[in-house]
Order: sequence, then structure tokens, then C-alpha cells
Amino acid sequence: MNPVNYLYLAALLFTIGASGVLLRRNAIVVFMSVELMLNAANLALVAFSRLHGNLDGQIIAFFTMVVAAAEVVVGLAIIVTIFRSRHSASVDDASLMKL
Amino acid sequence: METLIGLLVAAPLLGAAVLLCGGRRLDRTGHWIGTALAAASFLLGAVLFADMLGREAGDRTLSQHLFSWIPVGGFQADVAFRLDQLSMTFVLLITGVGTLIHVYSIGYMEHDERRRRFFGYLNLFLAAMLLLVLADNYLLLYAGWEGVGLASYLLIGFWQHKPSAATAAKKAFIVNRVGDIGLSIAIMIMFTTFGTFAFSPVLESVGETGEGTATAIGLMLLLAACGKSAQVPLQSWLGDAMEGPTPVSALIHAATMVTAGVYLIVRSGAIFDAAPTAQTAVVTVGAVTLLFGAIVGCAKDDIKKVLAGSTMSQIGYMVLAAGLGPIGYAFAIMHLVTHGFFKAGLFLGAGSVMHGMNDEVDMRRYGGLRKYMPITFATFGLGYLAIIGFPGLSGFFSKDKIIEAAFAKGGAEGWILGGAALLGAALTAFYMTRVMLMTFFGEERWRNAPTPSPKEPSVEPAAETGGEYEVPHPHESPKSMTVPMIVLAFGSVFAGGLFSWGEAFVHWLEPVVPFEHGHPPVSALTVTAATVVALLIGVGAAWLQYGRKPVPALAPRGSLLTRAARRDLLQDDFNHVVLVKPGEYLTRGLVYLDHKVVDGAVNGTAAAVGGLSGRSRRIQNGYARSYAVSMLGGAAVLVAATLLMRAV
Amino acid sequence: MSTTTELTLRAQEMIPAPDIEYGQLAPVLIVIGAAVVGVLIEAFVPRRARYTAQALLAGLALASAFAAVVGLAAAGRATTEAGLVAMGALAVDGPALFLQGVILLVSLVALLTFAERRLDPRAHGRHVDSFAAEGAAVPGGEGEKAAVRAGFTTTEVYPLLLFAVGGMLVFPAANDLLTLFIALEVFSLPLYVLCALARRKRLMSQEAALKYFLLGAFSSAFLLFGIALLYGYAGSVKYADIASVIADTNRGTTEALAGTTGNDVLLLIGGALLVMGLLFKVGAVPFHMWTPDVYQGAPTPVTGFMAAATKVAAFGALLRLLYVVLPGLTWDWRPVMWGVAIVSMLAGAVIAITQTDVKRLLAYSSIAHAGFILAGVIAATPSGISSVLFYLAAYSFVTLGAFAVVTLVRDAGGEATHLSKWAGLGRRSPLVAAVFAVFLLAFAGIPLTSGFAGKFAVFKAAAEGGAGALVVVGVIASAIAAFFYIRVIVLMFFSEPKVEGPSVAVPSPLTTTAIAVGVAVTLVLGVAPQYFLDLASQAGVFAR
Amino acid sequence: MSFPLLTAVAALPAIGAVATAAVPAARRTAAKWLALAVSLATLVLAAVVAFRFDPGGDRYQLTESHTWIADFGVRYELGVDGIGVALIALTALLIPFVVLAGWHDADPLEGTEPDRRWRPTQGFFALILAVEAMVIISFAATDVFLFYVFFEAMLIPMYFLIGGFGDRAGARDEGEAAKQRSYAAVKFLLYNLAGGLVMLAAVIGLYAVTADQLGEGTFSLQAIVEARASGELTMAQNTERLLFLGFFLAFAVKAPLWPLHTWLPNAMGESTAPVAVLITAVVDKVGTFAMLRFCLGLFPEASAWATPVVLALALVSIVYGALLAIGQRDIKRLIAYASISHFGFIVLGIFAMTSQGQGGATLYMVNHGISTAALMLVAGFLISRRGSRLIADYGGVQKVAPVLAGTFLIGGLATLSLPGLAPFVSEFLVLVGTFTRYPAAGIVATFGIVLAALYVLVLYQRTMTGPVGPGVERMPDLRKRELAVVAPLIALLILLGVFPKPLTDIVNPAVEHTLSDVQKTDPDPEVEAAK
Repeated sequence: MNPVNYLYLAALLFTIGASGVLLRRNAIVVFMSVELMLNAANLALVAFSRLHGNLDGQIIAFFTMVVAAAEVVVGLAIIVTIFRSRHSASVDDASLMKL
Repeated sequence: METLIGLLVAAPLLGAAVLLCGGRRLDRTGHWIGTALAAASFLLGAVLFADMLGREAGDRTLSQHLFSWIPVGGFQADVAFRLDQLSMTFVLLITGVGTLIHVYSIGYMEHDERRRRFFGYLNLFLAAMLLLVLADNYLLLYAGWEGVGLASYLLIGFWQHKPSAATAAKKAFIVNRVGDIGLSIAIMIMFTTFGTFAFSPVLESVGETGEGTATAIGLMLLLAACGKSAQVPLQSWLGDAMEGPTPVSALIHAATMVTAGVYLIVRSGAIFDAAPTAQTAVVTVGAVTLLFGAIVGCAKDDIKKVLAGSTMSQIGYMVLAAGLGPIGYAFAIMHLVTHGFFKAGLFLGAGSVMHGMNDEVDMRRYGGLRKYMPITFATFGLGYLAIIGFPGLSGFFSKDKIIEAAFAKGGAEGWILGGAALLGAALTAFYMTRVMLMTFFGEERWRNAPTPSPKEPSVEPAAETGGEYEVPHPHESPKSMTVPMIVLAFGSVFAGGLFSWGEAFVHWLEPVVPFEHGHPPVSALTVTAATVVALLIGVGAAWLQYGRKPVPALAPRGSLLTRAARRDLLQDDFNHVVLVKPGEYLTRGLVYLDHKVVDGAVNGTAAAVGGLSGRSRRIQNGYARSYAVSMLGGAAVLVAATLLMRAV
Repeated sequence: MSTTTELTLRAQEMIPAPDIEYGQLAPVLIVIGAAVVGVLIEAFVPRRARYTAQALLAGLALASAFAAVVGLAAAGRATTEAGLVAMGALAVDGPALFLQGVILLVSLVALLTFAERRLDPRAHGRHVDSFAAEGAAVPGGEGEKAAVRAGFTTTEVYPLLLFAVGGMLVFPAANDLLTLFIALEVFSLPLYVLCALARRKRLMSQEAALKYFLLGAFSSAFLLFGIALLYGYAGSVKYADIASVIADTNRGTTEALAGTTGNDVLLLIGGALLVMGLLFKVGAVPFHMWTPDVYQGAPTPVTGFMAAATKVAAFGALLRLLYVVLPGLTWDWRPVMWGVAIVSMLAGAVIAITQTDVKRLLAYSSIAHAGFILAGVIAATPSGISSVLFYLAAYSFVTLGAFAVVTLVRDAGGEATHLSKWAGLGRRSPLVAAVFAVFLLAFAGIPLTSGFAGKFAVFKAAAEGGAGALVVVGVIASAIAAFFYIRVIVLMFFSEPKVEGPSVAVPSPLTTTAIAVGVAVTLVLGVAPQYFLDLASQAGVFAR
Repeated sequence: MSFPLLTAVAALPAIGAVATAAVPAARRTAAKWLALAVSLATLVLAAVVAFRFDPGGDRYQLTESHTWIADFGVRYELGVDGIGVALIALTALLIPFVVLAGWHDADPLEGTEPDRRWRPTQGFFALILAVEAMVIISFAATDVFLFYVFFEAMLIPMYFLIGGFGDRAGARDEGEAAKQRSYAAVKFLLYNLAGGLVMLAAVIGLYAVTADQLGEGTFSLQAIVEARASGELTMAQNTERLLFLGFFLAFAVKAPLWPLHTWLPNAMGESTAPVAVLITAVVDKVGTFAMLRFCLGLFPEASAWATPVVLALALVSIVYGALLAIGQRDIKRLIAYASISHFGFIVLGIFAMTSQGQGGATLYMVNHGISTAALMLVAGFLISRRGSRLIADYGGVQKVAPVLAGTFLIGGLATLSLPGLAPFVSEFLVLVGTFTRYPAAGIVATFGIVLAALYVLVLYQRTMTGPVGPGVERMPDLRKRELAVVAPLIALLILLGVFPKPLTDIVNPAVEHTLSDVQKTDPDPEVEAAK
């Protein structure tokens, strides 16, 4: 099938991810949505790689996964600490600083 | 010889400097120094006068260029003097009378602890006045002009602890400033028109410019003259100026300074000759003022204010004469000189009376003083005869000539002016006789305490009589005061005759002040007769009013005119309504405006930005997700904008 | 033959053995290497020795890296010898070296504030720095108390710092999108962690970290997607290739790609997303909202480092992107940038007026300054580039200094950052107040300070670049901004000190040096900026 | 390379400022003497400048020129024409009196012995010297950028002087006073800073223009003027006008010209008398000076274009300032508004574009400096005695303190420009210079002299004359130090009023040059009078 469709899918996933970030309160879920966005990008990269017939896209995808993993490490660390000190993983609860 | 001219000014200036900076250590000797320097400058004047007589009429004009004052581009103002017959006349008058009054003040101010400063101011005045009449260009004249203004300010307000005095001084200065606008604008026009403002070039080339310019300059000069010489409409300050010590009134507000306006007009004769309109204005002002002053003089009970009104009116005569052109100039000056003598004498007399009466100025509290102060009575009497123009005395000659000239103006104008002058003569006779009768004749109204006066707006508070009334012990004044009075009396008796002896005075002035014989429609003799008649009417009326029946110790309410006249014909009320009040409202309004609008705009802007800030910071609500929204939105806008850019 | 083997075959001939110019990569390698060593130290060196070891190592690494940069510059790599290294992944050229130099110096100074341990009162007889005793422990919990008692300190901050610096070094030099992305993450992740490590006010610190992390990840997702699109557009992620594809006219290689390759929509959207990712790091409106919270919450030394170094790195990358990749699109991105710049300048200045916390105040001022710098970026001329470089150098040191001063003003609760507490500081300790005033005046762009020179350079470039309107807006914004800088000065000097007001801690030579350097640079760049302007203008050319 | 005299004149007080600030807290008096010594030394150097300056010589003399910031085309270029010399002399002349008059203004309040680190006294005098240095530089700068830098930088020390050392006689309680002070200081700073920033935009624009047309941008006044003269540099009409406005706005704020004046009364009212003198007599002069040197020099056409509006504003300032002065209750605010009126005259003279007008304006700057100094400082002495700025709190002072009253009167008479005192010369020149080209304006301005008489004499009457008011009874007369401040100023007023020629000789050639910049010549008299 026409690989361009994969792009549409990627865009869709990206949008879903973005809206997830905006709509969900739980930090974990928010973070997962971000991951989803990253993977959407990955998909797009791979699709383009296929279209262009060169490997750069795929290579980048690999890198992205690694980065995502790293992000998970840091991210979860932070979220967990917050959770332990606040007993809540809600993003909105963390709003001491404003104005 | 030229070099002496500068010294004329320098001497009194030095005196002023020494006395004002000298400090207390000069308190004992100060008045002698002041008098000596005044006398010195009089002697210098005499020497120069002798020298001047020594040369024939053609080249009697001396001039001295001291240094270049303000040289900027085409604007070249020099400190240079010009001593010709006209200025010489003034020099002698100023220094002569000035010296006398210095002498007089030694006695008069004896008990004032600030006498030193008083003499300092007097010297300052002499210097400024001499600068005024000796200047050879209008700017330097302007300097002297303001200088005398300053001196008069200081001297009127000499007793500054009296609020009335301080106010009067301020008023005098400010009204004069209004006049000064005229002088400075006149100078500006001269500079723009002729590129200079020195006397000779301007006066010589005034013919080359249009009548419009000449008229403009003339009117501006007239404005200046009105301010300095207390002519309508800028006359209001002179009456209040009587707050100053009497010698000051005699010297500055009778003999010399107030006549500066006449000097200015006569000096600028050429300009007025080239501007008939301006001349008409001058004579109108003169005529109006001479009546105005006379009427005011008739109503006042304060002896000095009567004399002030009379001064106003006499200067009105001079201005009138000066406005008549060549047929009047010389007589204006002549009257100025004689007036200098007898008016100074009268003031000194008044001062002497007050001196003996605990500084009481209300004539209704005088009466029958002739036997207590004979010399004063005699000198004052002679002055009186002179001013009303009693045949044979100074005033007679000078005033009569002016009246003739007024008729000689010709046409309806001539009749009106002449009539005004005659009427003035009658009024003069009336109010001066009134003064004589109320002061030296009749019963001694000062013996018993004044009954508390009813609400009478006209009667200004006389000199503060502290506590309960103690009966004054009228007495003759010390020599230092009487001698000057006697000298001046001589002047007021003989000066006129001397001057008119074969028109000596006219011819003396002629080289600088053009002269031609006026031809009145009726014979000169008729005019003279008319004058005498007018004078007799005046005297008679006064005798009927104040000689026959006793003078009430309290002023009767009097007719509307009388009351108006007591209030100086409502001049102050007029100024108050037309100028002062609106001015106050204006300033208050502006202060408010400046605070609320001009400044408010600035503060408003600041406040607005602050408010904007306060509102917009709420966007930062602390919720990470709303931040994300703004990011997403931003991204969307960014993308959209980029695409849009490409689209268009 | 199956497509896969065909692919692998092609891959073999496509992927040659990479040759790496280690010499020219020295700065990056040194820093990263040191960071790794730092991790090992954490693992093996006994606790007592760690602080010293880490601090020394970091200092050494940064210094030698800076030396390496200088060496490269001396070797003409900045000008004549400029070129691409590591298979075109990185550029070693004027801007790169200049910015790397700045970043390294900034981090050196920042390191001093990191290592400061005289300010906090001793905990159980031990000097402590401004970082959490144990990052993982629950605030106020037993674990933390124990850690404090045990005298733990988070010496991991040094390796983290070094990692961040390493990423920042790469960021402005990155010459393909992949490197760009990796560098971004490499310096972002450590910063997220650092933000969470404040010793006092830990809840705020953690919150800052969370916000920063989530939003950062969010933005990098956008960035990545932008990368994907650009890749899709050009078929390559190398800047040069993309630029050439944009430039050349005969697009489309194969039928299959006709839909995507050279498809401007991809290009534009991709570019926009990419730029957005960078603007986020720069802290430009409307991607600025993390800045105040993070600046306030993070440990002040970290804030200082972040505020200074991140801006430098991000603007470097932005410059390269706009000048190397998208020059063909000048007419597309310029208007957008105009908008962003104007909004940033005004919003930053206006909102700052009503701030009540010093650190938030500085955060908003940094937003406004981002706007000013963007004005220079927009100039799209060599003088624009050099002016931005100069501004960054000037600004970063002022920022560092300012935050360093903030660390000194303390009360029982740690740093007293609420403005009301700064009242009358000028009476208590005139010197500190005066120094801070100098920094504020520099922010305000008063002549004879580096702030003025920088602002002038940028505005001048903008004006020459035909962005006169921008200059006018900038001027207005500076006028507004002046107001709140002055407000702080008034507070410090003209208002009576509070009785229970904060005290000014006497710092160790470390912070003192940091502040001194800040003041020195501020004044030198203000009075005699010529030398540095020359540097910047020489460094104003990108290698392609 | 001759000795850099101008740099020295500026550097001396700068160094002095540092030295004074460094004096330890205990040695307060030493700091004062040091400051005084430095200011006097500066005066000597300034005198040397004045004598080394040859009125017949080149337009700019004692020039120095070094590259400063090549990238911005900025040079460190100094040079003085007659106007600069006059104003540098004025500055150097006034500072010693300011120092002397402020001798006790920065002493710690009785009882409160401040801790070692807070040294207000040293700071006060150091700041004064710093201002002097910066002002002198900006009078000597012939490079627009250099000028701008110090034009702006001098705001900072002024700001601290106003806000840090307010008039203790000012408000009821210290807290209130402090509030008023910092409001005034902030207002001063922001007002001028805003003006300055607008100018910055114009400065940058100027660079862009020169860079565009001359190849490389320059800020050198002479270079630009020559380039314009030779036609190398031609500005588009609108560009020139915009740039002119940018410059003029900044100067109009500084001058200050209506309606940008509202900061002045606050600043002068709240600061101590010496600082007020510093503001109005020294710092503000930079504004009018810059109009003369930069606005006219750089943008002749635009200046001609703007003249009607500027004249109108000047006239408004004259009348408005005077009227508001009449309406004031606060002595210092009254003097401030009087100054606004006078600045109106200065601007009027400058834009009359005649040699009398501009010569007069220059003299006016000098004379106004001296006369305001005299009046304001005496007022300061008066206020320090009674502890109130309200006119209503005084009365009859002349009875208890005649010398004080006398000097106050002379200062006032100078302010209302009485002939024989310096201000008369300049005011009359301005009036004449205006009248020759714009008669109407000249006449309107002339009314200012009446209003001046009003506010001065009313002030004098209310404070000095009448019965001795409460709180005035045992007011001491001027002390030796105070007399030492006032007497020389008065002597100068009289000297320059009677014999201003030395000053005009220096100024005239410079004015001629300026006029030639704007290609204007004095209108010829209608009738060539018989000389």
C-alpha cells in the first residue's frame, strides 16, 4: 500500500499523544503520551526512510528509542520522587509556583 | 571733561556699594558718606554745567564711550554716555534735589536703626537715575530705567515689616514691569528696523521708515512712560507708593523718577514727530491723567496721597505738553523742573508736618498748625502758591505755557486739551487750597482722640498709633530738615521766572529739543487770564468748603464721585476684577491641570502598564498542562503563520 | 534477489568506516569523558573524598576543554580552517567555537557556585552545598534526616553538569538534525535532574523538575517530529543536503517520492516544529511558560547555569539552523520570528513589572532578553550573527553573576528570594547591593555596561537588516523593563531595612570569584568591548 | 600628541569620585575636604581650558580622537567650541559651591551613628564628582555615541543623589519623605531613560544611514557635518525628521520642555538644594546644549522644519512655567517651575536661529546656572534653618537675618533678569534674537518678564517681609561657609551682567558656525541707520 498512509497514521498518533498530554492529569499517563508522540515521529521517520530508500530514517528511529529510554529513566525517577513526597502523581497538584 | 561724566554715576554708585556691603560698622557714619557722595556728584554736575556754558550752543554735547557692553552679531550695546543740555538739566535737578533730600533724611530718619541702608538705597537711586538720563542708547537707558524701579521698590518697601509697605513696593515694581514690556519691545523694533538702538542713529533715520513702525515704537515708548510716570492706565501704583518714607516720596515719586517718562518722550521726540497717531495717544493720556490725578487729589484725606494725586496730575501736564511736539517739549521739561522744586518742597513740608504729629497723615486730624511750625508753613505755603500757578511764581510760568501750547495744538483737539488743562488748573487750586486750610488753619482737631470711625472703605489705616491715643506735640523740625525746605522754596519761587526770562530755558534746550512757537487761537494774554480765573475759582471753592465752616474730624460719606475718588476712582477694584482674580483662577487651574492632566498622563501610563502586567501574569497559573496548551497553540500559530507566509 | 539483501548490500556500500577528527572534537570528548570518569568516581571513591575529587575533575575538564577550544581557534579552525568533522555531523567553525568557548567559561564560573559550601549553615558540623543531601529521599522524611546526619551530599551534580555541558557543546555545532536532537537530549536530561536537587524548598524544586521535564519532553517530541518531516522533505538530515534541496529547483527524484520530496508543506511544517523546539529552550513567548517556575524552583546555582548556558547553546543551534538550513526560507521564517521577538520582548518586560520574587523576576527578564536576541537573529546578516554572539557572551555572565548574588541573600528558610525581603539591603551590605545593582543596570542596558553594548550591537544589526520597527519595539520594551530593574534598586537602597530582614552570607572565595568575574566581564564588555566584538565578527561565518 | 587636556578635566573628578568613595567611614570630614579640593582643582583645569581656547581659531579645539569601538564606528572624540568651553567652565565653577553648600547635607542624622559599611557622606560627594565628570565629557564629546553614553550614564549617579539624599526638611515623617524621594528619583530616571532610549533608536538609525551611504557607519559629528556639507551624505526627508525627533525628544525631556517637564518639580523639590542645583543648573544644560550642537548640527533641514512647533512649545513653557511658579506653595517647586520657564527662553533662543538668539541662549545657560544656584542655595540655607519648604511657614526673615534676605533678593532679582545682573543680558538677547525673525513670538515671550517679577517678588514678600513669623524669631543669619558660597556667585552675576564681553567673545564664533550649519543668517535691518 502507499507508504504515505503511514505518514497520516503517524500524524494521527502524534495528535493523540499531544492531546493526551493536554487532557490527562496523571503524570505517568502524560509521560506515556509524550512517548507516544516520540513513537509517532519514529513511525514517520521509518516511513520516510522507506520512501527515500535510504537508511537514515531508520537509524534515527533507533537513536530515538534510546533517547526515549533515557527519558523514561529520568522521567520516572522524577515522577516517583514527586509521588513519594506528595502521595499523588497528578500533574495539577504540582502547582506551588504560579503567577 | 568727558571723563567726568562717568564719575557722575560712579560717585553715588560707590556710595551705594559701600553702604550696602559695609555692614554695621558704618551705621554711625553711613548717612554722611551717602550725603557727601550725592553732593560730590552734584558738584561734578555743576562743573560740567559751567564747562558746558563755556562752549557755544552748537557743540555742547559731550559723549563718553566706556566699554562695549553686549556685542553679539549686529547687536552692539555699549556703555556710553551722552551729556547734552537735556540730560544736563536732569543731572542738575537729580543731583541737586537729591542732595537736599539726603540732607533732609539725615534728620528725618534719625531714629531708624536701618538708616545706613536707607542712604545706600538713596545713592543707588541717584546712580540709576543718572544712568537713565545720561545713557546714549535705549538699552542702557533701559538699564537705568529698571534700576530706578529697583531703588523705588526697595525704598517704598523700606519699612518691610509693614505688610502694606511690602505690598505697595511689589505693586509698584510689577506695574512698572508692565510698562517695561513697552520699552523692551520698542528697543526690539528699533533693532529690527534700524539695526541699532543708540539715540542719534535711530532718531536721525526714523524718517526713513514707515509711519507704521514709528507709531509702533512711539506707542511702546508711551506704554513705558505710563508705567514709570504713573499715567493712566498704569497709574495705580503711585498712590500706594506713599507707604515709603516721605523723603523718598519727595525725591523719587515727585521730583525725579516719575518724570522719567516725560524725559523718554521728549528724548524720543523725533519718533513721535514722525508718528501723529502716537502723539495723539500721548496727549490723550496726558489730559486724562491730569484730570484723573486732580480729581483723586480733591477727595483724599491722607496728605501724602493728595500730593501723590497732584504729582500724577502735574506729570499729566508734562506728558500733555510732550505730546504736543516741538511747541510743547521745552515747556514739558520746564514744568518738570519747576515741579521738581515745588513738589519736592511740598512733600518735605508734609514730611515735616508728620514728623511733628507722630506720623499722622490724616489731614482731618491736623488743623491750625501754622503757629507750631512756622518755617514749614512758610515753605509749604510758597510751594502751594507755586503749584497752583500763582502769578509770578514758578508754577505759573511753566503751567501757563503748557496751557497755551495745548490751545495752540489747534482745532477741536486744541480746545479740548486746553479746556482740560484749564479745568486741571482749577482743580489743582482747589485741592491744594484744601490741603493748606485743613493742615495749617482751622481748629486744632488733633487735640482730642479720634472717635472710632464707622465702616468707611475710603479711609486707609494711617500710621499705626500703638495703644491708646496720645496727643501729639506739634513742633518745628530740626535744621537738617528745614534748610532743604527753604532752599526748595526759593526754587519754587524764582525758577520759573528765571527760565522764562527771554525764553532762556527754551533756547538753552533748543539744540537738542526742537522748539517752535505755538499759535493759540486766542491771544496768549487771554489764556493767561483764563488760567488766573480758573485758579481763583478753585481757591474760592475750596475756601467756601473748608475755610468758612469747620472741617469734620471724620470724613463725611460724600457724593458718589467723592467716594469713587477716595478709592482712586476704583482703579484698584478695576484691576482686581479684570486682572488679579482671573489671574488667580488661571494659576490655580493650571496647577490642577499640571498635576492631573500633564503629570496624570505619565502616571496613568505607568499605572496602565502595571495593570496590564497584573492581569497578564495570571496566565501563569502554575498548571503544567496549561503551559503545554500554550506551547501547542504556539506551535499551531507558528505552523499556520509559516504556511500563510508562503501562501501570500 | 530479495529486497532486504539488496538493501543490506546497498547499505554496505553506503556506510563506509567513519573517520573521526578526534583533535577537533577534543573539547566535547574531554568534557564527556570527564563526566564518565565522574560517574566512576561516584561509584568507587569514598564519600569524603568525592566532593573534592569531583569538583577538581570538573574544573580541570572544563578548563582543559576551554584550552582545547582556544587551541582550535588559534589553529584557525574558527576562520580559514573551518569545516565539518565526524562525517559532517559536527561543524567546527567560528560560531561553534565561540559559543563553545562561552559555554565552557560560563560553566566554569557556574561550577564555582555549584561547589560553594559556606552559605548554608553547617549541618551536623559539616559544610554543605545547596544541593539535596539525598535527592531520592522524601522531603522532611526520615531518610532525608538520616542522609543529612550522615552528611551526604549529592556529588552527582558534577558529572551531571559535565554531561549537560557536553550536550551544550555539541548543540550549537550540530550539523545534522540527528546530532541536534541527541545533543538536545544529552543536555536536557541532566538539567531535569539537577533541577530536582535543591537542598531547601525541595517540593518546589521537584515540581520545577517535573514541569521542566514534561514540557521539555513535550517540546522535544515536536522537535523530533519536525526532524522527521524535514527528513521526509529532503531525504537527508544533513544541514547541507537539506539546504541544497531547498535551494535547487529540479525537485523529486523518483515517481514514488513526488508526493513527499521537495514538498514545501513538509518543509514548512517541519521547519516550524523544529524552530519551535529551539524556541522552547530559548524561552521565547509563547514557549516560555516553563521558565519562571523552573527558574524559581531549581537550585539557584543550577538556575544560573541553566539561564546562561542553555540560552547560549540554544541560540547557537537556532542561528545555525536558520542561517545554514533555512536561508532559502528567510522570507518565510522572518515574519514569524518578528512576531515571536516582539511578543517576547513586550510580554517579558510587562509581566516582570509585578513580580515579587527575585528569581521569577530574572526569569521574565530573561524572556525579554530572548526577545532582544531574536531581534539580532532576524537581522539575517553577518553582523546579525556576530551581534547575537556578543550579546550571548555578555548576557550569560551578567545572568550568572546575578544569580550568584541571589544565593548570598539568605534567611532562616534558605535563600530569601522574596523581593520584600531585599528592602534596605543597600544599608546592610552596600557592596553586595551595589554589585547586584550593576548587574541590574546591565540587564537594563545602561551605557558603560555590557548590557548596553550588546543591546546596541543587536539593535544596530536589526536596523541595518531593515528591522527598524523591531528596534523601536525593543526600545519601548527596554523602557518598560528599566522600570522593574530600577524598582529593585530603589528597594535595596531607598527603603528602610526590615528588622527581621535577611542577612548576607559571607561566601567562600568560590562564589566571590564567580561574582567578581561576572562584574569584571560586565564592565569590560561595557567599556572596551572592541576586542570581543572583533572575536564575534571574525566568528560570524558558518561552515557549510 | 599634545596633552589630553579635556580628558584630564573629566578624569580628575572621576578619579576624585573614586578616591572620595574610598575614604573610610570615620573620616567623613576628610572626604568632604577631598571632594572640595578635587572640585577646585577641576575648576583650575577648566580655567586652563578656557585660556587655551582661542576664539579666533578652529571651530573645535583641544581635540582628541581615538578609536573606541570600531565595530560601531565609535570614536573617543573630544573637542570644544566656544559653547562647550562656556558650559564646561560653568560646570567646573558650580561644583565647588555645590560641594560647599552640601557640606552637612549627607551627615548622618544626630544620634544615629551608621555602621561602618554604610558611608552616606562619602557616597554623596563621590556621586557629585561623578556627575561632574560625566557632564564635562558630554559637553566635550564630538562623537554622538560617546555623548549618548555619558548623557545616559549620568542619570545613575543623579538618581542616587536624588533618591538617596533627599531634603530632610521635606515631609512630616522620615518614612513619608523616603516615599516621596524614591518616587521623585524613579520618576526622574524613568522619564530621562525613556527619552534616552528613544534617542538610542535614533542613534542607531543615524548609524544605519551613515553606514548605508558612507560605506562605514560613523558617529563623528564633524565627519557627518562635513559629509552633509559636501553632499556625500544626504538623508531622506522623513528619515532626517524621524531621527531629529528621536534626538530632540531626549533633549526636551532633559531640558525640560513643556509638556515633558513634570519630573523636574518632583526631583528638585525632594532633593537637597545642592543636588537641585546640580540638576537644573548643570545636568539639564546638557539637554539644551545638545539641541544646539547635535539637533541643529546633524539635522539642519529637520530643525528648520520643526522650528514652529518647538517655538510654540518654548513659548508655552515660558508662560506656563511662570504661571505655575506663581501658583506654588513650596519654595523649591516654585524655583523649579521658574527654571522650566527659563528653559523655555533658552530653547526659544536656540530655535530662533539668529546669532542674538543662540548667543543669548548660550549665555542664558551659563547665567541661569549661576542665578539659580544662588537663589536655590540661599533657599536651601533658609529651609535648613526653619525645616520647612512651605512659603507659608516663613515671614519677616529680613528682620532677623538681613544678609540672608538680601542675598535671596539678589538671587531673585537675577531670576527676574534685572538689568545689571547677568541673566538680563542673555534674556534680552534671546528676546531680541527671537523678535528679529519671529516678532509675535518675541512679544509673547516678553510677557514672561512680568510674570517672572510676579513670582519672584511674591515669594520674597511672603517669606522675607512682613511681621516676623513663628519659628523665624531666632533664625541665625548666614554663616561664614554659606556666605562663602553665595558671595562669589553674586559677584559673578554682577560681573557678567555689567561686562559679559569676555563670554560673548568666546561664544559668538561658535554660534556663527552653528548658524552656518543650518544655513541661516541674521535678518538685515529694514533701514540701514546712519552710523
